[in-house]
Amino acid sequence: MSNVPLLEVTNVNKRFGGLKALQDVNLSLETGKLHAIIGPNGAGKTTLFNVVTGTIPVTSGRIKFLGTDMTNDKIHRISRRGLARTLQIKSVFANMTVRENLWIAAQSHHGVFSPFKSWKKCVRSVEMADIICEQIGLTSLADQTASNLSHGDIALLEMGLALATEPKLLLLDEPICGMGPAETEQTVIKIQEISKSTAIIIIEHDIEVVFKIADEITVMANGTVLAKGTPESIAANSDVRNAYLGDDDDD
Amino acid sequence: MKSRKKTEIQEVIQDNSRRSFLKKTLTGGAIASAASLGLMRDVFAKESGPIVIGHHAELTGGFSSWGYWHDKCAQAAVKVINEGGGIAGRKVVLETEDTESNPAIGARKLRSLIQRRKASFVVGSVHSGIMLASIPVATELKTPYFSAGEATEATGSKGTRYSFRTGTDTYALAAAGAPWAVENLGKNWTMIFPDYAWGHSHHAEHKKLIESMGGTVNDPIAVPLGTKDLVPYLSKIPEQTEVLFSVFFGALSVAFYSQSKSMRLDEKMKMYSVSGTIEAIDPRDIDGAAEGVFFLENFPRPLEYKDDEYHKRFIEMMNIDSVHAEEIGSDRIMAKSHAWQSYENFFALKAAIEMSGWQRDSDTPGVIEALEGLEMQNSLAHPQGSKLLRAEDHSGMIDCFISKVEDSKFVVKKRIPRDEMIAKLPPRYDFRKMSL
Amino acid sequence: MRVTDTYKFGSWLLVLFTLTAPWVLPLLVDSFWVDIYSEILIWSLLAASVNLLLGYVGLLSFGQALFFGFGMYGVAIGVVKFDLGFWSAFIFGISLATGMAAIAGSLAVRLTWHYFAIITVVFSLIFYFTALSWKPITGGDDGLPFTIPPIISFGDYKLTMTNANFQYFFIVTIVGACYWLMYRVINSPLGRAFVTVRENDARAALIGLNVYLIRLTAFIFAGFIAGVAGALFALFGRYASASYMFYHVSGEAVVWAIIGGVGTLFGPIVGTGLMIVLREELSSVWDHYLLLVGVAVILTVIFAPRGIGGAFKALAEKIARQQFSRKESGP
Amino acid sequence: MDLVFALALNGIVWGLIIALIALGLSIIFGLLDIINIAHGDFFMVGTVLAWTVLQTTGNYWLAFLLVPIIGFGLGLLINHAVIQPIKNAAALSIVATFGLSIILQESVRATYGAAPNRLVAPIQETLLLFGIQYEVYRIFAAAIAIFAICVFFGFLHKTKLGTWMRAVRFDPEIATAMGIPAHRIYMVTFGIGFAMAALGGVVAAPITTVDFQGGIDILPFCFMAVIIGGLGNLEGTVAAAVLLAFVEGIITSFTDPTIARIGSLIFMSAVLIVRPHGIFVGATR
Amino acid sequence: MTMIELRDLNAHYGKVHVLQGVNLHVGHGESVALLGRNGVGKTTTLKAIMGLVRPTGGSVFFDGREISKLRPYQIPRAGVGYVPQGRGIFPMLSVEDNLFVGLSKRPPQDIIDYIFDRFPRLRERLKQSGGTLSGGEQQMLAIARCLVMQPKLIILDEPTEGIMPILVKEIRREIDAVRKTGVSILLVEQNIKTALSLCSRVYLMEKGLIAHEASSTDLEKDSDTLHRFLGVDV
Repeated sequence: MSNVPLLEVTNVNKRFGGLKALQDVNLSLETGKLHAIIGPNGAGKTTLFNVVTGTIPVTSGRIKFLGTDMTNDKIHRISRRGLARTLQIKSVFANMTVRENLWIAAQSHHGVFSPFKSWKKCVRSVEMADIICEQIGLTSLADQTASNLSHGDIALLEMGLALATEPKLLLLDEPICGMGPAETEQTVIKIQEISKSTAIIIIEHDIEVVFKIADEITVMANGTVLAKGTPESIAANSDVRNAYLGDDDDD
Repeated sequence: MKSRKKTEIQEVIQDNSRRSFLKKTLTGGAIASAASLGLMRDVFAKESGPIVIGHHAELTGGFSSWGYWHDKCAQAAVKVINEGGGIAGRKVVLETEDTESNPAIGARKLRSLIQRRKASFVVGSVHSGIMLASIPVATELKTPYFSAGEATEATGSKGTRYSFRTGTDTYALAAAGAPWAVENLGKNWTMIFPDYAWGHSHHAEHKKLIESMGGTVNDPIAVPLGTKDLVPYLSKIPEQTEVLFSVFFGALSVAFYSQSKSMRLDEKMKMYSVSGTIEAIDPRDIDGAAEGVFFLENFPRPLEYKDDEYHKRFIEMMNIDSVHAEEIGSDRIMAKSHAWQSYENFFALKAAIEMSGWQRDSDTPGVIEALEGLEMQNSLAHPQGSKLLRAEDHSGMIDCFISKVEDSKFVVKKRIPRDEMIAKLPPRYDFRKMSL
Repeated sequence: MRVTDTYKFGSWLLVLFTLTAPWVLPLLVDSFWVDIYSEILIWSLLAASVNLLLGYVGLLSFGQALFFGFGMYGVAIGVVKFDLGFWSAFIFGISLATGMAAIAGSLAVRLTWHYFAIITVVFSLIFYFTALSWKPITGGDDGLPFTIPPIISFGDYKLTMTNANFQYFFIVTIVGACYWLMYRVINSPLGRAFVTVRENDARAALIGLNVYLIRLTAFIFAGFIAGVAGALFALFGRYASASYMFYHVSGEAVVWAIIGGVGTLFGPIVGTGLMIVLREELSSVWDHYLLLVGVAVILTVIFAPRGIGGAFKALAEKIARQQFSRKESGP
Repeated sequence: MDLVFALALNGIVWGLIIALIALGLSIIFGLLDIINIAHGDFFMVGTVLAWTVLQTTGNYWLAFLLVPIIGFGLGLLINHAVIQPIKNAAALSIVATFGLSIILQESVRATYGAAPNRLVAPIQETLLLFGIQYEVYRIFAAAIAIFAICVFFGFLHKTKLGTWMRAVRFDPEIATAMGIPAHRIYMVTFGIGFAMAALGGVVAAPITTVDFQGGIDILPFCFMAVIIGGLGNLEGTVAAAVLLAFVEGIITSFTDPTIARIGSLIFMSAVLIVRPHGIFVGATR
Repeated sequence: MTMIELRDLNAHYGKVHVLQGVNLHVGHGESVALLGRNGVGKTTTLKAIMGLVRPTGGSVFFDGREISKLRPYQIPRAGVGYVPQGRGIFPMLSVEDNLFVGLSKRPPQDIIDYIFDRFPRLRERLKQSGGTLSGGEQQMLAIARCLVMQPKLIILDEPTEGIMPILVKEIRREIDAVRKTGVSILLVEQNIKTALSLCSRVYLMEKGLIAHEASSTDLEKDSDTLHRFLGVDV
């Protein structure tokens, strides 16, 4: 098992009309590590997440998850293989309560086509929802409608939705975007906790956080992988400094 | 299949007669078991109060220009009857429901007339589709229903013992007009008509007759009801056509005449039609588009071709002029060939009710038996003329007229007396075989 | 009174009224209103089918009349052309509608938003025109009247819908069964999945829900409910007609559903009831009552897009919350 | 063979009139994101207004001028009363315009009456074309439709207001930030949409009937043109309308017109499923 | 007197309170940068100034006038120029139409001449449609489109985002040139270098509030603060 890479992206290209969003991206990520992807806006980070989760089809290339080819699989199939993600623009099921949100996420992998059973009797998912609620710290708000939550709580619920599907790999797209320092700190702790049991790939702008928590960092720019390595090696890479931290030596 | 249906009907009817027997013998008990004060009130009301007759009319929708006259006729009839002491001494109350010229709504409104407005008899719709949708309802609710639509099925394959028609159907119209038209207008016919029962019925009946007389009938042209533009249909009329037989109504009819005129079809062929096509339309209004067209009518438009006291009084009642049948003070033209039925049918009912000694709804079978074979004499009650409501197929035997539009006036070219009609069209059904 | 109590009380009142209507209504108004109430119940199913799609999976169908029409024609054609008995014709009509929903749905639910609304109209128009021109089978513009076969017959004894009370309770039973079915489905995992898809289809797919299949299931279920309504209405009116397949009928159903309140189980009954009673009462008083209907529709959309049911629900919840918070802050 | 030509020609004439009406539908959708179920009734109101102008003034030509102006005014009014309030709930636009459709039909029925009328064309001459006598007015009607369509496209591309309409259609927020009064553009657009349908009514009134239900049959055809041409693609709408009517005309020459209509509808659903942005996508965008 | 002043500006997206009382000002001829992480409300602040997001509280004064009471389209006409994020070029309009889209009539010739002198490439492509321009050219067009309206203040939302590094310099130069003509500038940037080099003063935003204010020179040295609010090392 250990010699099979968790996620293997081979020569993936994605074009939007004339725009090359991803160019020959190759990535091989091992299990048991917290990976981070960084890069400037428009580098193709979110596009990479999108093709990996099947939200958009690749133009060419292959994507393997735990050794199985899942290039251009249907989104829900990929999810059921154990790949969950959060979205940069937080989106939860606004008119459902927190508990219902988590319940459906848990139930979605156990089948929803049982039209005559009361949903409250699907004990396994009900319990799962409670566990996740506790884990993300929203138990006190469990019966609130999601649309009544604060920005930070929605971000937490978003992560809860992904967790409730019991993923093998969790893709987090800017999970602390828009949070204050206190919230950020809590969330980062949570992410670290989760990473003990679940593999995580995180896209984050906050370099400090990334360097603090990541075991391995991939830097992307202009649709290509610029560098990959330990935080230390990345910090020392001058290409990375140029591409990401701004053209240092203008004027 | 046919036989099974018949036995079903018989069984339903037996079931009913058992019930009426019960009612007669155990009146008190039966009423008590109805357990409803409302029901009891109804039963008594019918025995002494006014007689409710429903009118199922096209007040709105595509047939509203006809419905206006049917309504006016019905009101005039009830007025005349009530001024003359009512029916069997009981006042007549007229209840009207608008069918909106829509079969689906019409069937619903008939239920409303009978069940809500408590009509014991219904004088019905001139719309063939509504009529056909209504007959099963009227039969189920055991209420005599007079229709005025021309589709032959109402007194034919889809007729029942409860449906009557004093006017002509397509069968009668074909028998009345086709022989003369084949002889005088030409032998090669093309028929164009709207795609619903009325049109198809005309086509079927005429085709049979014309072919039996050695004529040729080309492929028919059925125009969908919502059609806006007739050019695609008119351009399909074969060149060799000698007689163009059309059946339309209302706006489509005007469209047909103006369009065919502008396409100069009238120069190539003779145009022949039935009264329905020109009902409620004034030839003066359509810029001569109807000039030279032959029409088969039930009732001549000008007074002069049936110049008697009753016709004159009827015209006065309707407040129309004696040449164009135009309402005085408005520009409405009376739908004269059909609307008279909504007047005369009340008198037919009056005669039958009085003959049978009808008291309440359970006596209705007597009225039906009285209506079967009812003879009506030319009178104020029957200004269209003497007629017979034939016992077998419940259809009216009346005089017909062939007119030609000359100078925007209707000129009668030929009168077909009802005796001739009776001889030419033997009954094809006998509803008396259905028990009541 | 708590929210659930209000609901329970309202539901019981509705059930009680429904069961006693044939005796209560003639005392209050007249016996024809029993028929009107039957009609309301039948039409409410069509509105409920719109509600299932709009209120629970978030798809605005403007073509539910198609399945209503199929249910209707199934019964009429079954009786007239195939000489079927009551039950076989009824089941034939419903199966036809459900089958059609499966075919139409497999194509239609690929689309969402405006496109979905348009394609449902287009599908219903295709069959509307087909029904109009396919005269030998459908009766074209005249429709297809038929004589109702008996429901049960033991030799001489026949039970038919010509018996007014029997007809009423037959309709109540079938409509009631449909609502029970909808209740069960809505409260099942499948029903939760419907709502999830309505709330956010992209997210629903990401947590592993097969959005297409869920939408298709909802569509077929809604088609089935509309088909039952159509089959019942054919039996009730002893008549089938293409005019019931026109998009105006679908539009009316959408209006009833919206005025009643989408996303609530009984909203459609309230909306349908209100609009039909309005029609019955106003149409005889004022010829142009439809003007009021039009205005009511627009006002509802502008001011109460969640309809009467939604407004009631919001109000009940608000009251409940206030009481709750008062309790919280109490000594 | 002559019949095919005659009906194809007749199809093109209708196609151009439909194109004019459908263009109104298309700009309303493109700019306001509103599926206007009442658009057929806008057309119907046009026919009724044309009839009214003829009755009161005795001059039909006046209708070509007056009716679009009245239509524009009605459009502004409706936009203010119905469309603006639901702008944030576009999903319900179908329902609101359905209500509007009921109101328009019923108002016309209440004032003008339920009985259909037939107008006599202001040009009575006919031409012998492909073996049938063809009305000159129809040729004239097609010419008017072409003229109006050209004027509209000229307006859209050559005037400031037209540029603003295109800008707002692309992105109302940025347009506003550039100083374009988007809400007025919406208003004007809706007015123009109504005016075009009403002008279509004036043009078509003499070759069809004037009836309060006259818009019901026109609407599906307009939608077909808009969908097949691509929602919001104006040039596509015109092309699709003419093409469809032309093909329907040809099909009608050898089979039932209802079958031609069903054929078009099936084609339209195929377009919706396979190419939801219309068959001319790429022409403008 | 200030060119623009935001007093306790509040805004909501639905129930989410995005701006929770923003206070900032830009003086006459001053250029100010608004920095912060993704999602803290920078773009919303700009949109609230432009009236594209309806403030739920507080007010915006521009040149002594309360523009938060104006209709949104009147704000640019009052002299606030806006270069939106992603440039906001109308792709199907010609470059010329794009350039003059905000004006009801053509501006005086000297302005046109000035614009074309500054952006000669636009003159060459006047009849081309806006969508055919490269990202950098579109940015030039967006700035030029703003300048033809002769604004007193220009608001730029991430003008160098997603632009090739070579062109970034050019854009920076153009903004600097605009600044030197005396027009006030309010700049939102991700690229701290750009922001610090163009602006004299910087606001740091966090969670819908202005959390810190400093001069560019001070901030450049204050790596702690930069770290805290932006999470960047410079």
